[in-house]
Amino acid sequence: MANNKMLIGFFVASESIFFLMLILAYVNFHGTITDGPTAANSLDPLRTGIFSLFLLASSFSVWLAGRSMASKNHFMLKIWLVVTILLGALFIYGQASEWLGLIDQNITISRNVFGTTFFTLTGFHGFHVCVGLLMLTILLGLAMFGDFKGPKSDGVECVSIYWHFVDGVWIVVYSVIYLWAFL
Amino acid sequence: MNIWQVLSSTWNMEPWVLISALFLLIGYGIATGFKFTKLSALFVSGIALYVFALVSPLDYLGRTYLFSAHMIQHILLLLIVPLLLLLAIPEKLAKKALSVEPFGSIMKVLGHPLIAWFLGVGAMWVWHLPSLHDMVLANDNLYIAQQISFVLIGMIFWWPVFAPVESRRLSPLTSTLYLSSACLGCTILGMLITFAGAGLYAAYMTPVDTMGILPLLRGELCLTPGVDQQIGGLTMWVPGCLIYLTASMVTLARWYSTEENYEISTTHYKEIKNFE
Amino acid sequence: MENLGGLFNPSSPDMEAMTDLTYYILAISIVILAIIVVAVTYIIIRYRKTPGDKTEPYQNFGDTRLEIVWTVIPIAIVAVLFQLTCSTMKVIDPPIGDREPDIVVIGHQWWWEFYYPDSGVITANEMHIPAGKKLLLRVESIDVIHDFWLPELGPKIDAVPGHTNHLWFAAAEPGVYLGACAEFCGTQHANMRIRVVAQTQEDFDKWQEEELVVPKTPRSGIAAEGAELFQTKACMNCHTIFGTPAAARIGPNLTHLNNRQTIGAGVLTNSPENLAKWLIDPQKYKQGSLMPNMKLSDSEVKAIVAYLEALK
Amino acid sequence: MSKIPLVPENTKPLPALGENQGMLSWVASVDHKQIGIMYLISTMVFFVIGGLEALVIRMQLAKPEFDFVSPEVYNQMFTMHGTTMIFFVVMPFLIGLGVYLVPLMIGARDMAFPRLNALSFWLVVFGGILLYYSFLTQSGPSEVGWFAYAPLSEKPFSLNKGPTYWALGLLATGISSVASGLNNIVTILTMRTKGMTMRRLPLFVWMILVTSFLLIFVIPIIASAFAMMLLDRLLDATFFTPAHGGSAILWQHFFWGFGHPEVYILVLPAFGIISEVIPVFSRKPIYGYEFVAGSTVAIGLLSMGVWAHHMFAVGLGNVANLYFSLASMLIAIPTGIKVLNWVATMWGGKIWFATPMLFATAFIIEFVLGGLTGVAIASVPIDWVATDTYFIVAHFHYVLFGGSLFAIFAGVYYWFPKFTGRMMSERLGKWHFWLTVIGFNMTFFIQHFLGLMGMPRRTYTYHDFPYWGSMNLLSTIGAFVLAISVLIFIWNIRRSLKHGEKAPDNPWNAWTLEWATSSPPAVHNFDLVPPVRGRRPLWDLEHPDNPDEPNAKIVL
Repeated sequence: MANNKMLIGFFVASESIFFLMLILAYVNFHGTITDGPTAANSLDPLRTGIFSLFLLASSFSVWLAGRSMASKNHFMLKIWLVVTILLGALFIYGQASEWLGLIDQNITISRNVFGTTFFTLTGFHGFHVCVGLLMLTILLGLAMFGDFKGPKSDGVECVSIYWHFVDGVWIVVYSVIYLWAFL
Repeated sequence: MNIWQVLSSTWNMEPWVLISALFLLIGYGIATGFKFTKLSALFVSGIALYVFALVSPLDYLGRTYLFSAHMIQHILLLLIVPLLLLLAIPEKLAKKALSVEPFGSIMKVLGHPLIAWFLGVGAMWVWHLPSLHDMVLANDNLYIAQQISFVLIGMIFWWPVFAPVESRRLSPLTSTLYLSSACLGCTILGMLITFAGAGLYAAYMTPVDTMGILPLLRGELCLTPGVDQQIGGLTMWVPGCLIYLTASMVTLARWYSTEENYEISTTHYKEIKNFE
Repeated sequence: MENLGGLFNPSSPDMEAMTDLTYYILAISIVILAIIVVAVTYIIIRYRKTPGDKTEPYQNFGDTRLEIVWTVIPIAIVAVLFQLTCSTMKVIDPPIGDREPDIVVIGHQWWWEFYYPDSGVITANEMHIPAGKKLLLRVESIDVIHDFWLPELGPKIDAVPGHTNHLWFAAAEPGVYLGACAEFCGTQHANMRIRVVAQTQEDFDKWQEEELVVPKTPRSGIAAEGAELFQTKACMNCHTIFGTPAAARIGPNLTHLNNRQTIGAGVLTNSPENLAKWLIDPQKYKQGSLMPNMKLSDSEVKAIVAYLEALK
Repeated sequence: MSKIPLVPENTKPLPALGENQGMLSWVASVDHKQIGIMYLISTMVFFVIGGLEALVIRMQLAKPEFDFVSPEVYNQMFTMHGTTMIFFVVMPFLIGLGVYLVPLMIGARDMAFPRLNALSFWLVVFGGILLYYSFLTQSGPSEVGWFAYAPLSEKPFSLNKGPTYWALGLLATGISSVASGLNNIVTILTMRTKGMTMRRLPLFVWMILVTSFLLIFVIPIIASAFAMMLLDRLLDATFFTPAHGGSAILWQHFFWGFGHPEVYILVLPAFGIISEVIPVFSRKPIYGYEFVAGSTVAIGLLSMGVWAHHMFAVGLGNVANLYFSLASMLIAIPTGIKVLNWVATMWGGKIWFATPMLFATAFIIEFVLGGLTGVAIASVPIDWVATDTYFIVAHFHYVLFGGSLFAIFAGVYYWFPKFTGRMMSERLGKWHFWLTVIGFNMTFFIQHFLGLMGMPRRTYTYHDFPYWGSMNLLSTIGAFVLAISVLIFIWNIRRSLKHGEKAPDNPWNAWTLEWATSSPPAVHNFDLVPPVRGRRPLWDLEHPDNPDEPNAKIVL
């Protein structure tokens, strides 16, 4: 059925408007901060950049998982799913430690508009990554029970569309928050 | 000086514009055998707009005084001129050209919707980064590069939707998505420029008033930097967006007209009637 | 016929332009509405189904030419409306340039503060202006969004915290004009009224001088008790009285309260009796107002009223 | 028997379709018809609640300086009235009607995602409960208006929990709306029966499709704004608090970026109802089908670029104001096309003025009036006169009551026989109609003048200026007439459910597919989907000699 993929396609389109608004809020306040923490003086683009690479790589691995399923290679499907989950989890670990570091410096959501917009934007993105991880884990579980015979499965394809989307959003978020600050 | 004097004295016959236009016209003529058709009319009007955008007061004012003039020029060069030029390419010619390597594979890469989209929307965003824009205004060579890049990138952007060869086009529904998301990209930039405080682009705040027309612009025409920037932002936002939307109406109409037609034969029809 | 007020009584050149525009556009609208109503009425009478008629009417699917006609006509109407809009805008909202405002209007929950930068006058809820002069107001807010609006004198403009607005403002003739906050601003949005007193230039100058007088604090009698209470009963935490330590700007400046016609942004008319009632229980007359019930005894109220009355 | 596979294949049996499970069959149902009915019932409940709130408002304003309720209660009433009517009455009603009718009209077995459909419905209920739960909290529900302008809706100006519940409730319904939008789009694009091409879709389905696109692209705007508002209120974030570097205007941009398209979400499906009712009762096909459908798309697109006409008084600058003014006026053009096409459909017909048609005819007049005042206030100077006054209240009630609600009444009378298998009483229906028309115009027409005379909105009291008291009293009396008409309507539904005349399958002799099945439809919708070879399949069946598309090509 093409229905499921169409649903996830429009869902992702709808979600992208949601993120767009959060990004617009960030951009709107970018130039207005007069004192307190800003992206330029409190973030480490290199460290986050490295963790971002994990997320980018996970997009690749989930694509490979789809390919394995298409060629009915169930073993590799499971392997690539595990790899994807691990890479996503690493990214979340990176983000969590970044948040903790900032909170240690008393940079919180209520500190100023940078804190507000930064934590909201990255927080909602992180939440989406976590949801994606949950779905990938379910897929892995189903794969363990041999639910995906291949060569096609809406489940795997839909989750990977979602995962690519989450990844794409991060590219924009990273560019807007980290790269823009250091241009 | 009044407004008419300003408009008549700021034409700026830059040789590179005229030479490139002539070159393109002759090239097109040779390729199509100098026959006057609907397509060649499109091409000539495209070139005419190209020349107009670059030699008319739009160019002069946009480079020195008015962000809004720059934006009109920008929309012409990025969205309208390339579309006209692209539509003017005959299908046969395009097929022939695409079979020539490496041109064919280059277009395959550049014409990939993702790449074309990012180039098209990226050109709009990147060239309007305040620091870059101010730099362009100060440097003539960079300025020429910018204008040429607009036209080229514009053609690449329109390629997936209006490529002369149908097999290179996206399906109608995907093109609609392609165009409306690009529209969104341009809308957001327009919105940001419109609602940002005046003085986003420092060069237009205090232009070097060589012509002595600043009092006219600021006073009589009320084009203060804030208003000027708002008009510029709205130009990108509204007419810019309308171009994308009109194009996506075209793609929607394509979809609507190619839609599958299930019909039921008249004989069956009577059968059912009897059954009822 | 009695005066209806608002749009029906334009009292400034700007408002006249806006009224004309409104009448034009409403007239066009009424004509369009009438065409539709007549058409529908005609249809109801003419094309009603006759009982017993089982036949179907002629099946008409549309006509592209007609569609084009009724697309083009509205476009033309919209063009006219927009042209009218633009020309009116040019009249009523010319660019400010670098002109300094004549009056600064500051919205508070739920009263208005007016500050005259040239003279330094600060007053509340009652704005005096010289008639026949085009003034520039700067409109600000201290807390939430309010909206400064005199229905007979011109456009309304929001008072937005963190964002400054300007408004051209005039009254053609001397007189008292009533207005109100137009943007919902909380519990007592309804009682956030404005009185504009337009005066001749001489009267206005005289008023300004009076407002600038620093009154003497009464030294004896009940009024002196009131002065004492004003400083000790926490009144001074919110209000200003020139010539005393009270200089807070949370509530209205009370130095020349006597000159004003109302109390509580239009809740009560200003008289010693009403002032006493107000002091005893402001929440009774303006529930939710930021002026608390100070639990004053009757004699304390009397003393404070006497004090405020004595400030001249 | 015909050999053509006329029933859309039912690949998987759906759960909980057992017929005699009592209440459980409703709670657990994933059948689009049951869910649709539940939508309609729940909106009726909210309609009564919202109506009572309106009566409290009108009572308080019946005379100058009245103290029927306290200012807090008044402010809570108008906040809840607006929120309820928009998010829990008109929107879910139209969505619910779509849920019931879209699969039937396109000849499908069910929605594309039946469980998602059920989720959508229960989320609306959940959202409503969250919203109304705030009545039980210490300081009552939100009192900051349905627009909840920051910073009034923020700490420290609203310390009560009302706005928090308000935002949470609306967030839940927002998610529900996105889900049903997605469900509708996929259903309409992929589940059409053979022959039901996009150019043959019933106009109601077209309108639902465009509305669904608006839903999925516009609701996320307000969802993110609600998220930011909740973060502000719960975690002391500073999005909309100017005192801490936030922006009060940003909220307005977000709110109206959603809020204006929302108006079209509320009115486009109503246009769809009217576009179904008018042709059937005029006995003619819709005039200019392509133009009615195309203008819907145009309205949908334009609606997303006009929001700041709600903000002319905010001070965005004249260039921006004029742009939004022009864009807003442009919407009049596709809307006008629609109205004229409806009138042209009636022209030359043989019109049967049954109750649905009465409401549809009144709709045209009331809606045109609301639309015209809308064009007037799109002009910036007129907006500066009228905004935040009773003129606006009158304007949008003409659009949302005179428009959407009249269409909803028309739709209920029209489809009630299909839903229940019983006809509604025509006699009570006519009473309902005339009382509604009288009450409605009495309540709201006078408010145009009140607004122009200078009466601001959202004020719990007003001075006794000349005529204000009597005009407001007239308006209040009108509101009570309306209340009586609603009582008659509810009584009519109740009575007709039990004692109504048994309805045939196609009582109005209509032409779309939902009338081809039994009344009420079987659980599986159709035994036999009639062939679709034109826009009016049942007309084609009845008039084989005069089909709509005589040249339809022979395939198959």
